[in-house]
Amino acid sequence: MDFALNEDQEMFQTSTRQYLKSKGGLEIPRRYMDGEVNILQDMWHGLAQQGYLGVNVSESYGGLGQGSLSLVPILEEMGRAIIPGPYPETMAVAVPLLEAYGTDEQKEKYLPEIVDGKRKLTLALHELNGEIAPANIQLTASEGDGDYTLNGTKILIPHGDVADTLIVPVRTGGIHSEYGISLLLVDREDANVKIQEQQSLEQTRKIVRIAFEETKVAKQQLLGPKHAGWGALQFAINDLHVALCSMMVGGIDRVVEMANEYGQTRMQFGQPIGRFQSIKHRIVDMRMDLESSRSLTYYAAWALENNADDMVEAIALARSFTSEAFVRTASDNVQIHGGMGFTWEFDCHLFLKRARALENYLGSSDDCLEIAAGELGW
Amino acid sequence: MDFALNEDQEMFQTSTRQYLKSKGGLEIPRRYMDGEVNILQDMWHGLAQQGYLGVNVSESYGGLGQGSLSLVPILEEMGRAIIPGPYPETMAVAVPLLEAYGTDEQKEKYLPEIVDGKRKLTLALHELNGEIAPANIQLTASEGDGDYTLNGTKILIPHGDVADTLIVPVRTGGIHSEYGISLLLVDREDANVKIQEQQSLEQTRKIVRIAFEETKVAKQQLLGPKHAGWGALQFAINDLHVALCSMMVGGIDRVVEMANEYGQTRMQFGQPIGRFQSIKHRIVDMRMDLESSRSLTYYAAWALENNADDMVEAIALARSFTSEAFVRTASDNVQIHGGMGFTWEFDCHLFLKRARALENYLGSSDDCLEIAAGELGW
Amino acid sequence: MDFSYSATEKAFQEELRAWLETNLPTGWMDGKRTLPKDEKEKGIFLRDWQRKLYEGKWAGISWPKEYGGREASLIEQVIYEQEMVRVSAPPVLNIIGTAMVGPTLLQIGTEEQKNRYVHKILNGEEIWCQGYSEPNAGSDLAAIQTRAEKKGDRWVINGQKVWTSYAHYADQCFLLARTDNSGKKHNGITAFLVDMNQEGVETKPIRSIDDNPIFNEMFFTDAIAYDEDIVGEINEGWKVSLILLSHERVGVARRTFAIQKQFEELVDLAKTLQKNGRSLIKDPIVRQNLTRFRARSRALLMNYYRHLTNIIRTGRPGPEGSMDKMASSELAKEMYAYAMTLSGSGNVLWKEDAIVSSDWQENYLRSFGFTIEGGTSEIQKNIIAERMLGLPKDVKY
Amino acid sequence: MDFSYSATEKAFQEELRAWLETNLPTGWMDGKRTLPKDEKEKGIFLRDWQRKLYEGKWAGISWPKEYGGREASLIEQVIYEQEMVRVSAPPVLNIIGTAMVGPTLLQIGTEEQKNRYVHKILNGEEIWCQGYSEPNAGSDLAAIQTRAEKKGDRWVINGQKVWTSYAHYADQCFLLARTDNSGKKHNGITAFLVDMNQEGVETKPIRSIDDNPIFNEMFFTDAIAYDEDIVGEINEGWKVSLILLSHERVGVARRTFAIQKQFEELVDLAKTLQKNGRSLIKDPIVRQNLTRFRARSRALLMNYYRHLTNIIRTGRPGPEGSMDKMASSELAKEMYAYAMTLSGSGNVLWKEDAIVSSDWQENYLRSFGFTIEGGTSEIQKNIIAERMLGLPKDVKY
Repeated sequence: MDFALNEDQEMFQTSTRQYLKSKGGLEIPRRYMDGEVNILQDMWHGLAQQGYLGVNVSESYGGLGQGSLSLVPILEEMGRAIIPGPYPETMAVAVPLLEAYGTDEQKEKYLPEIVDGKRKLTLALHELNGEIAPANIQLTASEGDGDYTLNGTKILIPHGDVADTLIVPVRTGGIHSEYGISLLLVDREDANVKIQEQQSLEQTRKIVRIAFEETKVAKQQLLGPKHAGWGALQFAINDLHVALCSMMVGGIDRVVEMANEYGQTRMQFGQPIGRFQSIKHRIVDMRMDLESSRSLTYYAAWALENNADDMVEAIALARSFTSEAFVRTASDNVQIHGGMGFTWEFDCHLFLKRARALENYLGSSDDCLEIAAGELGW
Repeated sequence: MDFALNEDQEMFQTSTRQYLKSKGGLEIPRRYMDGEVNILQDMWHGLAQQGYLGVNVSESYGGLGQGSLSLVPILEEMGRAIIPGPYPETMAVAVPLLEAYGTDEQKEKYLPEIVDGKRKLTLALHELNGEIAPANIQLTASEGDGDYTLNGTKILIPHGDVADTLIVPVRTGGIHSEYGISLLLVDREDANVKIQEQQSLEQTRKIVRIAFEETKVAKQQLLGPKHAGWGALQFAINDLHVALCSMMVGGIDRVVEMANEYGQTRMQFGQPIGRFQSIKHRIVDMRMDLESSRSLTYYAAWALENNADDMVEAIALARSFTSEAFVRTASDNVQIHGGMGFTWEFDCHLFLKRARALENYLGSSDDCLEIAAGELGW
Repeated sequence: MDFSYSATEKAFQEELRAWLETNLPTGWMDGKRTLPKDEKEKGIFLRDWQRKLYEGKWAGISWPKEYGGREASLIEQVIYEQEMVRVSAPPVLNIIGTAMVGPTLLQIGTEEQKNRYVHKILNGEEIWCQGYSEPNAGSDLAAIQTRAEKKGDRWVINGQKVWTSYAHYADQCFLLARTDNSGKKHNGITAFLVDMNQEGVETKPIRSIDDNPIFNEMFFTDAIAYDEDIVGEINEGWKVSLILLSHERVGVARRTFAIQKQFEELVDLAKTLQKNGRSLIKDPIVRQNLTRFRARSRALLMNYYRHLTNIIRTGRPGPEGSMDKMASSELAKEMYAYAMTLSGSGNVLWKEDAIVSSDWQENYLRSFGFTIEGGTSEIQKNIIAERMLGLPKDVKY
Repeated sequence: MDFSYSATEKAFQEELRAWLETNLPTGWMDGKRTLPKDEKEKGIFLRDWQRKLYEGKWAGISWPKEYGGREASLIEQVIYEQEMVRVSAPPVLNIIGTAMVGPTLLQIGTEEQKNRYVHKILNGEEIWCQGYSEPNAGSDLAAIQTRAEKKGDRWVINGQKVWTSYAHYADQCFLLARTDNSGKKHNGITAFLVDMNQEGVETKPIRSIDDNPIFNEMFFTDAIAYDEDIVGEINEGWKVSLILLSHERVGVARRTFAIQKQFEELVDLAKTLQKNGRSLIKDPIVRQNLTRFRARSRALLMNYYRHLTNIIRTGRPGPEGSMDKMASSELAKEMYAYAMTLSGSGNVLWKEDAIVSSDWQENYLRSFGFTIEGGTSEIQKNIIAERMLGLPKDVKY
């Protein structure tokens, strides 16, 4: 019985924190928001040098061959610093999908490039109203001799502007059913698509709309089973849920730290405001939220890595609790900071906006709770 | 625009409080719980002398001819003192039903006796699992020459031990449908029934089970339209909801007062505990609950008295909010009183138990919210 | 109890409605309600609206007739707020002047001050702001450090203010400054009327989390005022500020009616948004959350009516204002937050990309200010606890 | 991370399970789990159980082998609590003795104290209680006023204690009394071992809101103790009480496992109860409420495992115990409250008339004690804030 990160994982935590700090910490998202988009590319190279882009890639492709638990500390640190970029999508969607379903050619092409920081991937899932359901995959891929021709539009694609490859669920058959959905690897360098930024109040996480108009994609870019990509997608979504939880836990961690620091230093009525129980006890509640979010997330990551019987339930519960806890603590942090919390200058709002941007990504808290209820056989 | 009790109603409030205080206030339920059942009868006579049993009875039958608003202050005071007895059922079920649907004979027989305190009535609604639905009315009343023969069992009848007359929804037709339900006035003095107390953790509000076995009830005891008693019952339930809200508001009022007094006087760490914001702000939250419960209840009573378009919605919202607020404030009051709140000796538990006893009576908060949603056309 | 309006009140309501029909900016009634983005253009737009209000005698309805008001009753003031919320009227640019400074000067100002300022407040010729909070005096307002020192016939003012609405439009400032440091911090404060159009006054917009420059910092560097600019007595500014605040009571009405409207909009949002082809309003959990909001927003309205009745009966506003303020700001915040949650995966899209209307996102961010400005919810709870419930102050000084 | 037990731990678990199968009171495993109603009979029943535990070496598993223990590891202690919750084992009558007083005496007691008391604790020959709280010293425990005065070779004890569990069964009391009034209130307290079977000690049951006499008042009127009954140093009793408390760490395990079981029972209740012919577990709102409880109860368990890992790694219990205590007591209370709400119109029926089981009603009322006894939730929050987060103490003395 041991429920903690192991030494290697703890080392990841320390070194990621140091690396991100060396890059400016919260200055990274600040500069990114202010238009300095290069900082993302720069940071990405650094991540590759540190080995963070190969953590869960097989050793035969140059990675460390670790499981989802090893991503936890790295993602927490990224969450603490509101790091932009498709790290979760690359590591927790693309890598698991390629490892599980990729052809040898695909693995050889993509995995080393991921490890080396040469290729970022993201997921282009949403269409129409943004709901996640088989019927909402309407982007068609008509099969030709050597390629598919894609027509349709994907929206809400995180960091689709900088991603080198998109993982795109398309419809190769059926109309509304789960059957007929396939996953394609669409390389930006080969594909003719129109990218348009969608304006988001979370400016450290760009989201884009991509229009496919008679876009050709070679047949060997099919990832996983034809027509049965929906199942593979769910597989990846479990990984991504856990990755998002870890990022959110990192965000909560920092938010609690900020509130606590402010509570100890901000003076009003001749007292540090953390002496007043309305502030003091609220910070405790926030700390409790952190504790529970982290525990549920650790367990979900463990369950994922070990393919535990209760994996789906554990992930759903962690996701629901953590999404809500991040919104709650980030909101309380604004209130505790008073007027200062309402300013652009203070960092409180960065966390609040990130919390909202992740809140419903890949499903709402209500959705997750219902998934858990189903898993419990209710 | 004037949203307050009028002078007469304020007078009711003052005089009821004085009267109940003269009878011992919270000693009334205490003594009743300890087996001194007579105190209820004694108090009832007093209520009659004060005119409180005729408030909403027509003047032609000896009452004051007031509407539901005039009951509000009296019921609030009863709620403040956790008064036992079927006052809400008598005044807010029996009187409105008799006034609206009673035959002249019925009115002449019952109303003056109600006013004089000679007859207490209650509602014997529940059967089976305690749900309120037409299908759950299974007590049969077979029509004979001059009477009905009743077979079946009613449960959860408040103060059925002391009620002189029961208003009993029975099945005169149909099987599960709304059609076929009729209301009967069953006088205890004429009817052969078996009464058995049901043990309740709320010992100031006795509830009983009554078994009807070939019980004969004369035909003229039919109250309202034959087979269409379900609609008449809903009519009465609106009245009873408002009456219960008022009693609960009274309970909340006293609970907030208790918490406030304790917060100002109980010393720990050399301070009155009400100086600590965890206590202080919680008492404010309780006070807010009181304010909103009272406002919603006043409005519901006004809507009832004036048959306003939004009456059903107003009543449902008031009931839901107030039921929850009473449980919440009564629970917080225990916590604020600490160890003392956990003792039988302190009065905190009386309110907590009353809050739970009323919480789901005639429908849960969830039920009420769904009724409101329906009324809003959603 | 009586929820109806008298014939006079109804006539008042109809007159206002008719006036609004004719005088609201073009297209406003049909829903074209965007203010100019550019702060300067916005200022011109709002000054125009202020002047129209003035010309229609709708700028300061509670004011004495001799000063351009209508001497409206409390109920009429409430009706006014209700109607303004109903049509989502543009904000009143000189609200600080018309709602607070003007009435305060009429109550305790000198004859000179009345002659000099009052008329120009109502016609919008001079826009006002309020110089209260400072970086180290937020919740603890009495801790202000901005100093006014008498030098010859001049008061020389130095210090910094924050969270000042309208400062970038303002010609005049109702300023609290410290004139004596020797006693308790609630003493030694004086209220000044300060000309904003002088060299010693600088304003700087504060960039807020919704990226709107609605608040400002103000820097006073040897700014000048004179004896005749003092309101009330020297060192009695704390009392003056309470008098000023007592004129803010109808602001609660505006917020209360706004909440009712916000709720209806939230319901519309839930009707518009779909999940699995079904309107969200049909989802049992959404229905329940919305009916809970409904109960709370109705409770706010009914609480307000009860408090209003009490004010009318007793003639005095009580600490109930703090209850209404706290409850309405918390509820508004929660409802905007719920709109974000309901909006699913596109909840953060805004501006032209908003899935329904960017108002939701903007109001959501803006709502974080509601429970902070004008006294945080924590401060309101202390006020309720101490003034209404008699609970002890939480720290002894 | 590793959620499995080692071979030794598994063997321990199996040994315990086998022993419980054989030794639990007749019918207990099949669900006949009622304790005698009569307090005296209950005492006899529980003493029998205590003796059985002792004979099986299951009464104080963490104790040294020479004193009848097993020197069980922390994980084994956790397994023990888990198994005891699993079978809903009868309460350990001498829990104060075996879990706290015994280990404390072994740690800091004199040789004479060890010889005199320790063996009789484990075999249940002498039942212990703990004399801490007083009417005016609840949350503020250091404010105790019960006095012990030295007269000749005797300490004469006068005062009143409240909220003492097991006092009516107890032979010995671990008592905190004031021996010096001159300094700060945390000083001047001394810990005594007091014989309950003497004239100067009276106990009186407290009638609690669930009408169970589980707590007592204790009155000391010239009760006697001697120098050799002092634990630790004179006037150092506050420190001793903290040492005693540090032995309570596995109590958290019991509560944490109990919550998991309580949750399962709540689910069963929701499956059993029906509305409109449908099980409540199928109601979307009920499902959501239950999954939220599920997340919180799982979080509690996982928090506990993390804290436990931390204790094993560092060898020291931290203030995390306060987090676990607060969160589990609050959650337990909320879940019992929800059971009441779910139970509909018959929610208050109890004893033989309970619609499902009277346990729900009794536990609901009992649960109001959870967030009060052993330090209220408010006190726990202060401990977490001050010891874990470094936030300031809220009142300066």
